[in-house]
Parts: sequence; C-alpha cells; structure tokens
Amino acid sequence: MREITYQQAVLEALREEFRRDEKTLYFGTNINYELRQEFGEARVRGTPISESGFVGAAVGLAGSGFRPVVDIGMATFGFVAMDQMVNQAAKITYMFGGQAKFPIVIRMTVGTGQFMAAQHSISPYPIYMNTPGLKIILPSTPRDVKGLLKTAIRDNNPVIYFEHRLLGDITGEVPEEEYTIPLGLAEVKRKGADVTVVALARMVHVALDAAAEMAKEDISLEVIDPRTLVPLDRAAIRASVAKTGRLVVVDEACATCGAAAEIISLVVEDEETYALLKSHPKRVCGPDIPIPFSPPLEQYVAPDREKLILALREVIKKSPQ
Amino acid sequence: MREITYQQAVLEALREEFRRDEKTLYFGTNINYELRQEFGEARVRGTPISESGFVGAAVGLAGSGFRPVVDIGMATFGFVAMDQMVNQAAKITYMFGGQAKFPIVIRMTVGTGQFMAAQHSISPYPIYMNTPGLKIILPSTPRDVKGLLKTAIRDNNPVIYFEHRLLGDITGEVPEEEYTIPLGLAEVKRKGADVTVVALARMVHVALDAAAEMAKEDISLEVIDPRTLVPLDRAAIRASVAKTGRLVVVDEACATCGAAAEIISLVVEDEETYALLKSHPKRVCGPDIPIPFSPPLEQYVAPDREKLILALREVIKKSPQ
Amino acid sequence: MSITREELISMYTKMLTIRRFEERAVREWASGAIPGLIHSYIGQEAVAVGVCAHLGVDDRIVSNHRGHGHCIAKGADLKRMMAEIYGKKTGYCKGKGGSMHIADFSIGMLGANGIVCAGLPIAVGAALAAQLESKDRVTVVFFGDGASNEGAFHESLNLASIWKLPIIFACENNLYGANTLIWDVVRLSSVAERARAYAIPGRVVDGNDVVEVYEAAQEAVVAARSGEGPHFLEFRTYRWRHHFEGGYFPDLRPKDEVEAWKERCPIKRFEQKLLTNGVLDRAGQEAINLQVMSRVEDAVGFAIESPFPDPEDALKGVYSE
Amino acid sequence: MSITREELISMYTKMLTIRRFEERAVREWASGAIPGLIHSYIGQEAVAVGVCAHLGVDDRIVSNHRGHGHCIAKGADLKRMMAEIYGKKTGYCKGKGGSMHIADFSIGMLGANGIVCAGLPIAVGAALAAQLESKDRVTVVFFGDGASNEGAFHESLNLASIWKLPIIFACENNLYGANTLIWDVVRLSSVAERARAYAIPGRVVDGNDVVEVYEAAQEAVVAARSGEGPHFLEFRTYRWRHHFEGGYFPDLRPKDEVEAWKERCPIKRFEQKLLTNGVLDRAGQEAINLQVMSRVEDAVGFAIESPFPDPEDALKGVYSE
Ligand SMILES: Cc1ncc(C[n+]2csc(CCOP(=O)(O)OP(=O)(O)O)c2C)c(N)n1
Ligand SMILES: Cc1ncc(C[n+]2csc(CCOP(=O)(O)OP(=O)(O)O)c2C)c(N)n1
Ligand SMILES: [Mg+2]
Ligand SMILES: [Mg+2]
Repeated sequence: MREITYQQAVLEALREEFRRDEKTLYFGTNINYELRQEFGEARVRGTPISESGFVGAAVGLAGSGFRPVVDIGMATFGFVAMDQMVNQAAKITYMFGGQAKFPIVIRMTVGTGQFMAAQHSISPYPIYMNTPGLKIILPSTPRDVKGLLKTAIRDNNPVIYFEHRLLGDITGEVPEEEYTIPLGLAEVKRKGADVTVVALARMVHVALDAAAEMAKEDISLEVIDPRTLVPLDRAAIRASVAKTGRLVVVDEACATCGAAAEIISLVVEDEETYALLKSHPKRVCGPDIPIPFSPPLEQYVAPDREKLILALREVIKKSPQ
Repeated sequence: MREITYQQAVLEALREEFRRDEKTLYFGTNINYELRQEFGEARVRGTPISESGFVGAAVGLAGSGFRPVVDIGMATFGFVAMDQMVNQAAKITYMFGGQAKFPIVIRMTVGTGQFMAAQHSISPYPIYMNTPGLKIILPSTPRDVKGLLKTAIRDNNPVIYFEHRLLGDITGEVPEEEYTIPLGLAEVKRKGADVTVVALARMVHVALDAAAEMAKEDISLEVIDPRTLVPLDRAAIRASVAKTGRLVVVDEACATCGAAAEIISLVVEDEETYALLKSHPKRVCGPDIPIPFSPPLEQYVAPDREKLILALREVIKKSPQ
Repeated sequence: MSITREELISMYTKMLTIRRFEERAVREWASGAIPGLIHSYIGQEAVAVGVCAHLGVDDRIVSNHRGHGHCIAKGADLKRMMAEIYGKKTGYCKGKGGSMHIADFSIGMLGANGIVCAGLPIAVGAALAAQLESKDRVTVVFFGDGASNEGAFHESLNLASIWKLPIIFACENNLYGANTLIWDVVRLSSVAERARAYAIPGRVVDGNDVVEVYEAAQEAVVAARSGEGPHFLEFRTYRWRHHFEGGYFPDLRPKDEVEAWKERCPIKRFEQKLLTNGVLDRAGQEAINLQVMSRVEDAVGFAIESPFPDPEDALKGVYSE
Repeated sequence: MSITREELISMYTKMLTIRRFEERAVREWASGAIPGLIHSYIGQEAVAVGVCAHLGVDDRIVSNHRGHGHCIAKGADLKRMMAEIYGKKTGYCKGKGGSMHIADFSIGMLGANGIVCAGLPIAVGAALAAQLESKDRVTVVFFGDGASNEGAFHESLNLASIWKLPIIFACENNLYGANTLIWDVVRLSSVAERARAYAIPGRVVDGNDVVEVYEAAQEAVVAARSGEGPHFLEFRTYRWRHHFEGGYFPDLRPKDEVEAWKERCPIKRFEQKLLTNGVLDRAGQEAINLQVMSRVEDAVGFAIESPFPDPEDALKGVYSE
C-alpha cells in the first residue's frame, strides 16, 4: 500500500469531504493554503485573532445547516474560546431538546517535543472528556487520522480533533480508496498476552517501540489505541485486560483526572475484569506541572520507552534477565 | 459550640482575613455588600461583566503585591475567563522561574439542585484538577469552609474555591476563636470499618446519611472528605482503604475523567493498597450529560443516598436483611 | 405612521401577549409551580415586537437569558413555551432547557442563552450562513447593555463588520446588568457609540416607543437585506421587575426610577396612540386583551396538564444521530 | 528636540543593543543552538526604546510573544535573557520559560506572554495596584495589531477607562498578525480609533521614528502619572523577519513592502539624525556599536557556558511557598 504522511492524510480527508459536501467550511487565524486554493476564500476563510468569536460563529453556522471545521491551532489557544465549546457547542443539542444538529469539527494541536514551553504545550483532552456533549478523536497514524477525520466531518455533533504536534511528519500506509473509521472503535495496534498497554496519540508509537523491546525478553504486550476518547471503546479495553490480566496506560497529558485515570477506573470498577487482574494497574503520564521550556526539562517530563518499560516491569514483577 | 451557616462562615473568613491583611481585595459582577460596607468601594469592587478582564486583572494585582479574591459566581461563567486561569494564573509562577508570587482566590459555585439547567449547573473541578499550578478547595461544612478559605487567602498561589450552591444555608459548629485548616488534609467525617466512602462537597452529607442508614444493618462506613482536591490527601485515602478493603467514591460531577476516577486510580495503582482490596472499587457520579432543567430529570441524575447504597451493596455483596 | 393598521394591531397584540404571558409566568413562579429562574421581559415589550415585525420565518434571531419576549415576538407557540418553562415533556426542549433556553429552530429562533453575550458569536455564524447561501435572510441578536462589556461583543461586532454580514445588533439598554448601572461600567453616553469602533452604523432609539423601534429596525433590516452589512441599534428601555424572580440579592435600583419608567409603559403609550388615532377603540382593545388572556390561559393549562418527562429521558439526546 | 544628549545616546545605544541581540539570537537559532520559538523584534526597536525611556524601575511593563526588545528597553540583563533563551539554569526563568516568557519582576518587567492579548488584563491589574497604592507608577502594555481583535482587548480598555487607571496601551501595529494584514481584519483606518469606544485618548505615531515615539509616550506617561487615566498609542512599524524564526508556514508579505520598510530602518534613521545634529560622530557611533557587540557577545558566551538545569528541576517550582 502507498505510504503518505499524517499531514497529507489530513489534507486528503479534508479535500475529500469538502468535495463531497459543499456545506463544509474551514476557518482559523492561520489558513490552510492548499485547501483555499481548491475551495476558495468564502469556504476557506482567514479570521482575526478572535477565537471566541469564530468558534461561536461555527456554532451558529452549524445550527444553520453548515459543517464548519475550525482550526484553533495549539490547544492552549482554545482556552479563550472555552465558553463556546463547553457551554454552547457541547450543551445546546441536549438543552434545546434535539431541535437542531451542530456538526462542528474543532482542530487543536497537543503535546510536547518542540520546546515551546507551558503556553504552547498542553494536552488538555481530559478537560474536554469531562465536558459531556463533545466527541473527541486523537488519531496516532496517517491511516487513522484520515478515516476518523472524515467520520468526524460527517458526524452531526461537535467533535474535537486533537493532533499531536510531532505526528505531522510520520508516514504510514493509507488506502487509496475511500474509507472511514467509526468513532468509538479502539484498535489493537499489536496483539499480545502479558500486559495490556493502552496508549494515546504519540505514545502509541512509544508503546510499540517498548513492545518490540520487551519481545526480546519474551514479554508480550498488547498495545491498544483507543483512537477516539469520546466515545471510548470500553469493551475493547476491558476485553484485553481480561485476557492479559495487567494494565498500563501511557499518556503524555498530566496524570491528575486524566484519560489514564478514566481508563484505569473503567477497568477496575468492572467486577468481572477486576476479578481477572493479576496485578495493580499503572499510569505512565506526564507529571502535574506546566510544561517547561528547556530541552533537558521537557524531555524529562514526557513519558518515553524507558519509563514505560519500568512501569511494565513493576506490574509484571519480572526483572530483565 | 455555636452554630452558624456556611454562608456566615464564608463571610467571617473574608472579614477576618481582610482585617488582617490590607492587601486583600474582592471583586466580581455581583458584589458582596456586607464586605463593601466594612472595607469600602476601593477594596470591594463591582466589575463590568468582563470575567476575562477582571480575572486577568487579579493576576496582575497579585503579581504586584495584592491578594485578590475574585467572585465569578456560577462555575459556568468561569469558562469565558479560562485562559487567564489555565494559561496565566496556573502557569506563570513556574514559567517565570518563581520570580513572583500569585496569591489569588477565585470563587465559583457548583452543583445541581436549583433547576437552573446546563448553563448554570456544572461541577467542573476535574477540569481544574487537570490544570497543574492551581490549588483547589471544596469545603462541605461551615467549619471547613471558614478554615480553608482563610488558608486559601493566605496562600501564595492561585486557589480555586468551589462552593456547592446548596450548602450556603446549612448550619454547623464553628469555633469562635481564630483557626485555619491546612490545604491537603482530608478529614474522616465518620469512622468505620467496612467500606471507605470518599465523598465530595454536598455528597459528604449524602454519605453521612447513607452511613447512618447502613449502620442499622451493622455495615460500617468510613466517610472521608478530601476537602481540598489539590493538593489531594492521597495518604489518608489509601490508609482508609487499606483498613476497610473497599472503596466507593461519590461525586456529583460527571464521571469521565472526574475526581472519582483520580481517587480510584491513586488507590489501585498503589501496590500495597491494591493488595488489601477486598472488592472492586466503584464510582457513584453524575452521568456524562449536560444538566437538564426539569425537576424529575435533574433529580434523576444527581447521586443520592439510594444510589450510593446500591453501589455499597455491590461492593459489600450483601443484600438487605 | 406609515404602518398599516393590520400591522399596528398585530404589534399591539404581540406586546400585550408578552405582557400577559410574563405576568402569568411570574405568578406561577411565585406559587412554586415553575422551577428555576425566570428573567421577566415586562417593560421591554416594544423592543422585541418592533424589531421582529420586520422578520419573516426565514430570518433568524438569537436571544439571551431574558428571552420570553423575543420568542413570542418571533412567533413561538405559547403552549410549548409555557410547557418548557414548567419543565414539561411537551415543551420546546422537552423540559431539558427551561426558561433560559427556549428555542424554536423551525421559526428561526436559534435559542435563548444563559451565558451573557454568548449569543453574539452564534448570531454572527447564522448571518454568515445566510450570506454564504446568498439568501436575503437577516439575523437579529438581542442582548443587554451589560453584555456589551464582554469580550465576545467586540469579537462579534468586528467579525460582522469585516465580513459585512446581514446582522442587526439589538442592544436592550435597560440601564442595569443585575444591580450594575451601565454608566458605572461604560464611560460613554451611549452603548451605540461602540459600534463606531467597527465602522458599524449605530443609533439610540426609544425602546419604549414601538413605532420608533419599528422605524429604526426597518431601516436596519432593509440595509442588511440589501447587502449593506451590519447595524447596531441601542434601545433605551427598562425592566420593571427584579433581575430575576426571587433574586437572592436585593434589587437596588431607586424606587422612583422604577416608578418613572412604569409611567412610560410601552404598552400603555402605544395603546393611547392607537386609541387617539382611531386605529383601535375600547371595545377592540378589550377584545384583544380577552383573546390574549385566553391564549395565555390555554398555555398555562397546557403546561399544567402536560406530563413531566420520564426521568430516564435525562440520559437521552446528548448527541444527534 | 527637547531631549538631552545623554538620553539620545542612551536611546540609540538601547536600540542598537536590541538589534544586535536579535541578530545574534536569530543566528544562534539557525545554528540549532537555541531551541523552540523566537519572534524577532528587528525593525520595531524604536517603539520599546522610545516608550521605556520614560519609565523608572518602579514603573511596570507587560509584554507579548515578541518581547526581547521590551525587556532590553526596560533594562533587563542581556546575559540572563540570552541564558533563558538558550534554556539555561542561569536564565531569568531558570530555563523554564524560554524566549516567550522572559520576565524580570525586580525591574518591573512583568513578563512576556505566549497567548495573544493575555497581557492586557494583567497590565490592568498592575495599574490598579499602583492606583490603590497611590503611587505615581505607570504601567505600559505592549501588544500587536492582531491582539486588538481579541475580546480581552475590549475588556481591558474598558476596565482601564472606568477605573481611570495609570496605564498606556502601546499597540505595535506592524501591519500583520502572522500573515494576516490588519486592514483585512479591522475596518478602520487605525487601531487607535478603537480607543474612542472607551473614551480613551488615542493617536497614531510613526513607530520607526524614536523621537516621535519618545514625545508621544512622554505625553501619555505624564498624563497617566498625574491621574488623567489611560492613553492609547498606536505605533506604525514593521517586522523585518518572518513571524517567527523557521516558521512552518511561508511568509506571504510582499517582498517590496518588506524592502521599503527596511529602507525606513528606525536605527539608521535615528543614527542619521544624530550624526547630522552632531550628537554623535562616526567614531562615537563605532564605539557604541563595539561596546554593544561585546555585551551581546558576553551574553551569548554566558549562555553557552551556563549549565542546563537539572532534569529533576522540572518538578520543582510549580507553587510558591
Ligand atoms: C458570562 C456570564 N457572566 C455573568 C452572568 C450572570 N448574569 C446573568 S444576567 C447578568 C446581567 C446581564 O445584564 P444585561 O446584559 O444588561 O441584561 P439584562 O439582564 O439587563 O437584560 C449577569 C451578570 C452570566 N450569565 N454569564
Ligand atoms: C489566543 C492566541 N491565538 C493565536 C495565537 C497564535 N499567534 C501567535 S502570535 C500571532 C499573531 C499576533 O499578531 P500581532 O498581535 O499583530 O503581533 P505581532 O506578531 O505582529 O508582533 C498569533 C495568531 C496565540 N499565541 N494566542
Ligand atoms: Mg441590562
Ligand atoms: Mg502585528
């Protein structure tokens, strides 16, 4: 199969969906020029630096029959538009008794790795997961991002699309033919028997790397990528843990009240799965600190292969031979 | 000991601290008239409906030697000021290398119970717990709120003070003499042996009620009130669960990525405590929905004594006799 | 007056409908039959009615927390409105929204809003939708004087200006936001002056004179329909009652100010004019009043007889299909 | 000119210091020695220097993402600045902030900011602090043309206006926010016109003429100190380089526009004037340049020789004692 980059996959998804449905629109302070070239200034619109204004406009457009895709850029910039996301987009479908649909995709980039410090590095998906009414996708591969973004654009609800900043340039196989991936379906990125590793975004690649490493010691990891955080594929996660009896969640976002806490909770509060646990579950997350600038500091805080392996050894109770 | 209301305790705390330190200030769109009477218009200041502006001003005041207390009113209104809380107040102590202190108290009311619907009923403390750099208090009694609020005002960091809207009128014993309560110290509101119930805000009272009820069946609940969510008294929670072997967390906020998920995770990922568990832990939380208006709907979604008891029976595996 | 007799009678009827509806709602609230919050529109009827007189079912309005009058003026069904306010299943939002969240997308009423100023960006989106569809639909957003101090106000007026949108900013300056006098928080002699900062034509209108409102709105609507871009209208008016029913803080507005404004009752003034001009006679007036009263009575009856939603409905409708 | 010779030389030296510092930083960034983002101030030097010439160490400034020039003009230490930009332990923020977050509270530099417009409310708070202390301290906030479209701009100007604060809004209109031409997103002939919406005196100043900047700022600072309230100054200027170094989107500004502005180099123009007026001769100019170069060189040397922070330092300093 052909290989393309994550970024190219994103562009393909947008192009295909924009051709498919002329009610789609794109806007943000930093416009996508390729998209503008094909679809024109009316549909691919530059905005002033007025996030609250243009996210709110997206809500109004959606309620009036359009399907806006809004590019906020870095997730830290989203906080100035928080009311429109949390109080409006997320709630009004329910609050108005389902009278209207609000199909909106909001793109925000997350993660560390480019030394941009606290106000440009954050992975706030737990904040949005705690906001009922939103859907959330967090794709880790070119194939996933294309399929999920297409589904998100067709979805009749507000969907937040988080993109890890370091994934843009990675390549991967992407089918040439049309496909979509449903929201709420986790993917087993690697089958295994000893420990279930649930990994998010860039951490999927870290987990696969760790799995390859651990395989040398005959330890077999099952790497699960939820791909969408809301809805979250509880069944797949529980099924895997039921099989392996062990769970480690690896996520770059800070630990407290994070996705990892949710994933651990949904596993242990399920009586059957709990009964099959062979060890305590574990989080490998970012610490509860703002992201520091200096490379040695930033590198110290993001989870990596070594930290993951350390945690894995703890739950397996097996030292390297 | 004398009994006063929660609201009176709040006012006492403010009065005492405002007398103690003339750098304290209060502002919000809805001013506290008792406070204004004593401390004047300069220090107790009405604001336009410009939350982002006046929360930001609080950051600037704090960085210039003042100790502002900002009243946002309902927590849903806080989202328009989110950037100043999440990107500024929470991060700049760290980001600037500790050059300046930012003592700010931000008050927001949370919870259901008054049929105000989705845009006036929310309990978003998990969102702020996922924001490193903030401290968070969530007092459940008049005594606690007075002691914690006084500490919060003296703290040199941004502290979010969440007040459940239904607690204002409850009464309780409050010492006449000066006292403070340190942040990060949970309180055992009732000692017990069979199940640890960690309860937040109004749910503390629901849990105590359930404990009284269950006591009739000789089931003994230990009710723990963390009182502050950041820092969270992990040791106290783990110690209690180590003793009882069972954990139920009851919280009105929606479940996903909530405080309850955090509390369950910090218990089960601790190897020693995990080893002492006799049953799977359980959450009793609000569902992942915007809060509905109509009384039967709202009442259906908030956790109550019956839902808590149901969950307790599940972890105890003991039906009513 | 260049207004047809029919139109005059229709406006009078609508104003009276709002008045009677609100009087009744307030009474029902006081009796305990209506839960939650009600922000009464009494005193401001001329604004909604005079503006909406120019709008067809394809035109859109966006409203705020004080929205009953806007709904009625746009043609909403009294029964479904009252049922919603009662929290009944037959209400516009199936009881999920209540007074602050009535919407009727089928008649272009895009919703009341509990967050001050949040409707402005949404209205901008609706106006952009109309522009993109090259329809001559107009969007009107109603908001208070206090809302003009929110950041979203600035962003919305600017977006409307640079995109030349068919939108009318209808500011209902009732002199206060809760207890805050607008001239304490705006250092200008009108809110309309602010429109100049966006090159938007703005003017101040007597909001208690429905004919003046009608004429000013006509000009703005015609301009918007013919592609001339946004207009800003500031309607000077007054709310007769407290900020909301049973407000938990006192109404601090001067008693004589309230009385003076009651003297300038928009309905009485209009009625007088119609009687003087012979458009209406006493008998006709009485007939209209009886008819209005009976419609309001029917609405209350409908609301009371309607069932509450099933509690489990709370869990439905968070997402659209 | 009514400016002393000493002051002129001092301003010239500061402008040159900024230029040389930035040239060097840009070079080091390109070599890979400096991590993260750098937004160069080259071309705008006259603004920071002409304004800060009127400020004492007790006066405060608040800056934005393009903050190096503001720091230097306010008297920050080049070594600690460069060390911070390099991410070193000896930097202003111990390496935690980097280029976008330099602050020096000891000289009243309250911090650069990575969030567009977030500094304005903070500056309002600092100005309120000065007013409450009845000190004649002035606060100046620097921000770009693009920032004037954020909601926080509106809220901040309004707060400053109604509270009559000793603050100067210094808008550096370099015609673009990233690639967005300001006149595409503001429908006025100046940003300063916006100040009228708050009854704040505003004017447009040639930001590439340091003497004009100096004179305009003097008037505003004197007014602020004597209790006349806020002033708004719009400085027309231009950034010579791309939005940030190595920007991941292209610089779309017309080449000839860039060249034309380089012709209007604020330093060259000022130098010419000083040479013509005999304030400076070639030898003196050369001496200053050498001295500046050597200070910048020292700063780079200091930065290079300084140690990185210990990785574990990442976990420290989230809270103040
Ligand atoms: C963002 C936000 N802040 C505060 C509130 C609380 N609040 C509700 S209505 C109101 C006053 C609004 O005044 P105005 O806009 O003049 O409308 P009016 O009530 O006078 O019709 C306030 C402060 C809110 N709902 N949302
Ligand atoms: C809230 C927010 N939105 C977007 C950005 C991304 N961003 C950084 S600088 C910038 C342009 C700022 O333009 P201007 O205010 O004119 O300052 P200049 O860069 O021209 O000095 C943008 C859009 C941001 N940092 N914060
Ligand atoms: Mg008002
Ligand atoms: Mg600019």
